[in-house]
Amino acid sequence: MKSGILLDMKNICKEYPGVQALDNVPFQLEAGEIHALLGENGAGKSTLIKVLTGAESLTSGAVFLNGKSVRVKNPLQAQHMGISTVYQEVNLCPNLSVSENIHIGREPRTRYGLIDWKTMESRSRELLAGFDLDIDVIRALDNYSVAVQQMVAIARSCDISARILILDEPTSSLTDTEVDKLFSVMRRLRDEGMGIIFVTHFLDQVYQVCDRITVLRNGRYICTENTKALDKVSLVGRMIGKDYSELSGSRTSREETGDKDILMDVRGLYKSGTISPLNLSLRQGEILGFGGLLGSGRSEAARVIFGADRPDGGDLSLEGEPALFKTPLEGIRAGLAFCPEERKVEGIVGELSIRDNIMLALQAKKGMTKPLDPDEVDRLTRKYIELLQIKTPDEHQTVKNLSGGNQQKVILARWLATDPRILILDEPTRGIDVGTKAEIQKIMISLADGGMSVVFISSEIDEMMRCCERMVVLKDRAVVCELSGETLTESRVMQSIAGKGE
Amino acid sequence: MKLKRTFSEISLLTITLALFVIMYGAGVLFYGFRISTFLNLFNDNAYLIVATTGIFFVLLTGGIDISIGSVVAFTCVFSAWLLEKGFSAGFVIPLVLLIGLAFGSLQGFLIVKFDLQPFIVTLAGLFFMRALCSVISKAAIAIKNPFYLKVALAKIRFTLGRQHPKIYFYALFAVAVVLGTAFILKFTKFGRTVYAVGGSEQSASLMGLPVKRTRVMVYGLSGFCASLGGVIYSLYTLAGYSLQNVGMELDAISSAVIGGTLLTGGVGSIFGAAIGVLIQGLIQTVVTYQNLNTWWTKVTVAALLCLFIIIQRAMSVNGEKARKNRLIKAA
Amino acid sequence: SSDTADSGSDKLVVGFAQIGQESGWRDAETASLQWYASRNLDTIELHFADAQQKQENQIKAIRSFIDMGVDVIGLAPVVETGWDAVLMEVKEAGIPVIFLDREADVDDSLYSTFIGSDFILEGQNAAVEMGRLLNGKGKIVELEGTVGASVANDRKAGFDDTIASQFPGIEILGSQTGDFNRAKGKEVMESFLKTYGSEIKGVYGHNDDMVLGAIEAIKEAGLKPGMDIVTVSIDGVKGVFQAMAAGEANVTVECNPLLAPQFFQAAADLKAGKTLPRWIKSDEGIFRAETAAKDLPTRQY
Amino acid sequence: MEILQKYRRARIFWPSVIFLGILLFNTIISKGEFLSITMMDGHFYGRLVDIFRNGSKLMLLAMGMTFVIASGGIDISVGSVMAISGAIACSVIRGNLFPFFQGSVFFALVLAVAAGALCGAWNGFLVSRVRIQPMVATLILMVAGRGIAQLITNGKIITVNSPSYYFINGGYILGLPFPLYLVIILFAGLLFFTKKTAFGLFLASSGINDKSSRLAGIRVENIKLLVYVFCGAAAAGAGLIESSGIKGADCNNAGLMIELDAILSVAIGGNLLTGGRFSLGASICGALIIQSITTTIYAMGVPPEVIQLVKALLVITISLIQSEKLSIKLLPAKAAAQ
Ligand SMILES: Nc1ncnc2c1ncn2[C@@H]1O[C@H](COP(=O)(O)OP(=O)(O)OP(=O)(O)O)[C@@H](O)[C@H]1O
Ligand SMILES: Nc1ncnc2c1ncn2[C@@H]1O[C@H](COP(=O)(O)OP(=O)(O)OP(=O)(O)O)[C@@H](O)[C@H]1O
Ligand SMILES: [Mg+2]
Ligand SMILES: [Mg+2]
Repeated sequence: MKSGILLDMKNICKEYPGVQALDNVPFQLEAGEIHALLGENGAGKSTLIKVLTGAESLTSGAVFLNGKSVRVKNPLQAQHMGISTVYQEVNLCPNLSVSENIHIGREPRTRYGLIDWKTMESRSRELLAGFDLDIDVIRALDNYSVAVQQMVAIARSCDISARILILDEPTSSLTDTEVDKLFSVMRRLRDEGMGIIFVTHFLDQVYQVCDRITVLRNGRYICTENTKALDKVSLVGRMIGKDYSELSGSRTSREETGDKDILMDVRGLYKSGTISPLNLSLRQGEILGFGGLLGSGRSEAARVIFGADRPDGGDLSLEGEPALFKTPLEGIRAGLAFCPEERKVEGIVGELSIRDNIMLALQAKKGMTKPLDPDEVDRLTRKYIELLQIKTPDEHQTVKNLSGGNQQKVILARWLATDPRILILDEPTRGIDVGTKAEIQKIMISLADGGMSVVFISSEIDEMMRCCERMVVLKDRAVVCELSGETLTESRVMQSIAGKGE
Repeated sequence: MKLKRTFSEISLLTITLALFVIMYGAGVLFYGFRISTFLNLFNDNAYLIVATTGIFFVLLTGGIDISIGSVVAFTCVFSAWLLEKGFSAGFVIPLVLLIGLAFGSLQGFLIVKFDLQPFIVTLAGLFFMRALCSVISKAAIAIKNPFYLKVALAKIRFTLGRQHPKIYFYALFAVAVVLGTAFILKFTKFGRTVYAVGGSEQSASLMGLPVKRTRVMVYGLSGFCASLGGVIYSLYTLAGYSLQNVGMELDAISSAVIGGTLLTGGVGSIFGAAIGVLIQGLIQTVVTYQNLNTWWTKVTVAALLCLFIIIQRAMSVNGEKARKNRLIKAA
Repeated sequence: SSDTADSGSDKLVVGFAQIGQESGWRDAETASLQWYASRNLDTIELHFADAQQKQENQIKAIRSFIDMGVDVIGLAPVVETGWDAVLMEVKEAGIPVIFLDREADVDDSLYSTFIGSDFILEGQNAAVEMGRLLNGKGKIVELEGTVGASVANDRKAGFDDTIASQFPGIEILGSQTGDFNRAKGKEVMESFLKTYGSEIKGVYGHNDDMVLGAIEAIKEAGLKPGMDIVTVSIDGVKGVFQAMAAGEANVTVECNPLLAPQFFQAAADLKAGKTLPRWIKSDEGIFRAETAAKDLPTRQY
Repeated sequence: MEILQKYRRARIFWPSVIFLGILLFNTIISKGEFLSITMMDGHFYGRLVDIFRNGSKLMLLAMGMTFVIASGGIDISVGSVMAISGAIACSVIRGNLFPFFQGSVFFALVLAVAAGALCGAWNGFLVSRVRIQPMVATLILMVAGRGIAQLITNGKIITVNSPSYYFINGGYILGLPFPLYLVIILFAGLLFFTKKTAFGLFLASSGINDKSSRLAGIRVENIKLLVYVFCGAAAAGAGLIESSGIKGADCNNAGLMIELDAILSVAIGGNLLTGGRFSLGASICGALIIQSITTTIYAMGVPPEVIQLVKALLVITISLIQSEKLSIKLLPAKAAAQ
């Protein structure tokens, strides 16, 4: 590990109207290190990165690259200076093919200076093979799931021969195996002398790969430490600004569920091409997990139950009454709530305020002609901003200006506000910081204790194990088994996913 | 394997082409269309093909340019006026092309630099150019320049039995413009950036693509192609008239859309757009052959347009479903 | 079932490329042609194309007519210029061409005859009428047709020149486009009235429709059209006769759209190989308020 | 003071300032004559009255168009719908259509507005159910509409003779032109409707992100259908005003190219053409700006051929004035203070 300061940022300030996103923040990156940038949602991590890559202009401060003072005006320039970035939200072009997304801006050329599609495609295939991703690279990107898109974005920036690689929450929708793959690539690049900035909310990952840690809080610099010198508890303490020992809420305190009433019963529900006939039941006040690999059909199952996708056939009953939802509204009116996984596309309404975003589903549930009482909405909004610790100057801020994690919280708030009987959460904790994540888990458990039934989908097995009392495992768009009580262990889940469970 | 590009590009194009062929076939069966009917589609629509090519770039980026009809008119009027004043064609043609390019770029600059809405800026452009036309001359000016006359009448003539179909040089030129555009879009960095900007402007900029410059350039190209279309139009009619080509932008936009371009940007094929022009020409021809009461003309044109768009839409939705099913089965 | 013209038959097959549906006047002309053809189905086959005000559409239609092999092509050109290439193709195909109501600026060899009126003359007649109504003295305003349209240019030139040379006592206060339609004519007249008030003694409109709009504006301003402000317009549509009968308009210079009989006669002659005069003038007149009540029942459009 | 601050930040601020600016400009160059309003036959008479009366069509259209644009769409068929509504109303009054209702202005109006709503429903159906791109979907009716209107009137300009029909455009109540009341009533109604229901929120939400909105339980299709229906009905209303003004139906020219002005009104009002949040008042101001420009041009006696030149320059100037980027550059202090 050869060290030498690659990047030195001094007194970085960034001000948005009404928000001091960064306040005198310093940051140093050495060659050949993986440097974790940590902090709560809205701490200013993404902003620091955007300022560095020229995606946003800084209000004041100085940036030194290799000891030379630079002023980065736009991402293109940043690329020329050897900075390659994966931004927090997938920022690729959905209409272009996978291989183009990897190469655009630096396409291989033929002798005559024209784009060499053949080489581009074969190089893409090779590159993705390095990440164990075998997909058709000439298909448009929007054919693939978020996870695949995220891998493509990572592959793109790792392929750019740069001095500095920035990864802003690249692992939020990846499974463990994919994360491992990514880490081995990161280690290789580090050993080649690259400096890597890594943003994540998974602290275990930080301890797996990172050499140093810088913590931000509320737009301020807190500390920079060697990973070895900082244990998890004190790290979290630095991040949230107070002592924090209770990291894991767990379901152990919850009693067995066998004798609860069945609230929802799904029999043979299917949608051709999306999900094979589905049989499952949901009990009153339980947390039911959907387990499975990427693309196993968990989201699809949830969508069909909720009515987001119209089922082709099958039966669904609520408290014994037949009820099949053809539109989301029917689902909502029957007391369902569904928090979708792609927040940018299906969750937030970017240009509306936080307040409007939160009240949207509740208003729809009540009906268009019966507007909610503004005071009531104010009360609800404040309640959820506080409960979920949404970081914002006020509730009139437009949602697209929030940090990624905070956007996720707003959507969660939207659904909690409808006071549902059944809450379906598809990756609700994606991109949410540790503190709040535990908080959300607690909320979930307490809601279940209060009689709400929750369907929970997450890529993090731990999280599922911690919260769920039953789990339905899906594989190839069909339920393969159901685990509960004694049988619900991580190894059993893995076995059924692998297909050896029965 | 090699042939399957993204669905929207290839399949929509195939659908469009198939519909064109079916419609033309029906024309041959029911109305006795000849070879010349086919070639005339090119002869009569050359200028529109070229102008559509220009606006196509803008549409790909998700913008819109409604000034092109006026730019075409201005080009014709201004060149006719200059030629009447005795300037040579060698001076006039480059000049008007340059003006088109500069005007388009100026519009693009205003849109990008001040973050103005393309519709408003190009609407102002539409008014502006149309006004310049009538300031230059309210009456139509004929072009008598020998070079123009020669080029305008230059054509290739075939003899097939008793038929003598012909294709004018400028029609061939329009075809060349389409091929050139296809080439630019497919094989140059600029072309790919245009698609990327249409797919997601924000992503394109974060990926380090020159988004602003590209956006200005597409408007410049649109202006340029419009004036090129204007030159062709002035060859086509050998005149300039301040009221010509009113509403042409709608023809161009709808051609592009019929050819499968998404107005939200990022998706579309130039061949589709060009076929879209031919389809609209074909609709007109059919209407002429069908010999309708004049009040039915518009209704029929619209009905055919509607039918076409709905068929295309239905086919692409089905295609999309089938494709998803295939993908899932394969997985 | 083939609609294609069969040039071997003894029917007179005519292709007509109409400008479009820009005004009531033109609609009357279209109706006249179609009505005439439908009354003579056994001798006439009319292929009618509506160009929607676009020259390129007319050119396309003419090319289709050539493909169909019609006997005679009729054309009411949108613009004067730009017909050489396509008419050359028509000539090569051996089809005679008749210009209807508007002429095109092409070589004499490219068409056989022109049937229609003289717009400059119409303007001149209107000026004479205006001079007569105002006794050669007074201030007037002018409602122009669509900017750049050749009809408007001619009607303006004929009128303005005659006023300048023959009626030095008449002053044109303002001249503004009313786009040949009523709503615009009304709006522009309102504005004139605000600016010049009762100074205005007369209004000249390049067509009747604009003046009909102007009459509304005059009434709303509390003045009496036809008395306080005299009107002269061109075309002779039914509406203006009603207004004249009611004493609200004064004169209309006819521009006859019912050209079908003359047109088909000429077409038949051309098919038979006859030579026609280069200009067949349409039958027209000048109509004044005094006789309007009597003329009204005879107006068809 | 606080109200002033709030107003300053509202979308309607710039459009209304510009509108007043144009009025002021006119007043100065006409030495006050522009603002003069006299009493004539018991009603007000003057250019200002003209602006409001002649602008009423555009204001109606602008309201409909605002909704459509907020939903992420566009409607270029409004001019044709105006032609259809005028044609229907006049034909009904004349007894050419539904002879049973001959002479009944009431039924004529009802039928005309219903026809406009039907046209809108067709557009809305294509956009929301068949999912055709709005510009193309409405292009169909734009092309067909005038043909349909002509089929109704048999291609003639139909004149009607009915004082109660004339009242729609030419009538006065309390000295003010009747169409102005139509605009005010509709505007107040819509304001009430958007304030008293969650329609505005649902509309903006659907226009910004229809997938999210659908998942949140908004019936996006219905909202879209509704706005097109409303836009069609508003266009029909505008068509009636125009037709009443000329005492007849002129299918060829009614509302010709007016769709551009309607869209421009919405845009000059500062609403985004890409959809989302909207302000009806701002669009109405936009319509008034356009109408007052027209009136100014006539008043100044600008030669016809340069009218469009003036219009073009004004449009660009106005949008530059409203451009945030420019104001940030020129007035950094103010932008920061915001
Ligand atoms: N365009 C903007 N306008 C206004 N405020 C903004 C804008 N972008 C970010 N902010 C604010 O800046 C702060 C820092 O946001 P940032 O995205 O950097 O957080 P983060 O640390 O990346 O959080 P997360 O973990 O949730 O991604 C937040 O309070 C956010 O609301
Ligand atoms: N490898 C792949 N190739 C092509 N399409 C894929 C692939 N993986 C997933 N998809 C598509 O992406 C869509 C969404 O898949 P997604 O991964 O979200 O499914 P999931 O079971 O909900 O998984 P997760 O639990 O991670 O959300 C599906 O329609 C699927 O067809
Ligand atoms: Mg972030
Ligand atoms: Mg999923």
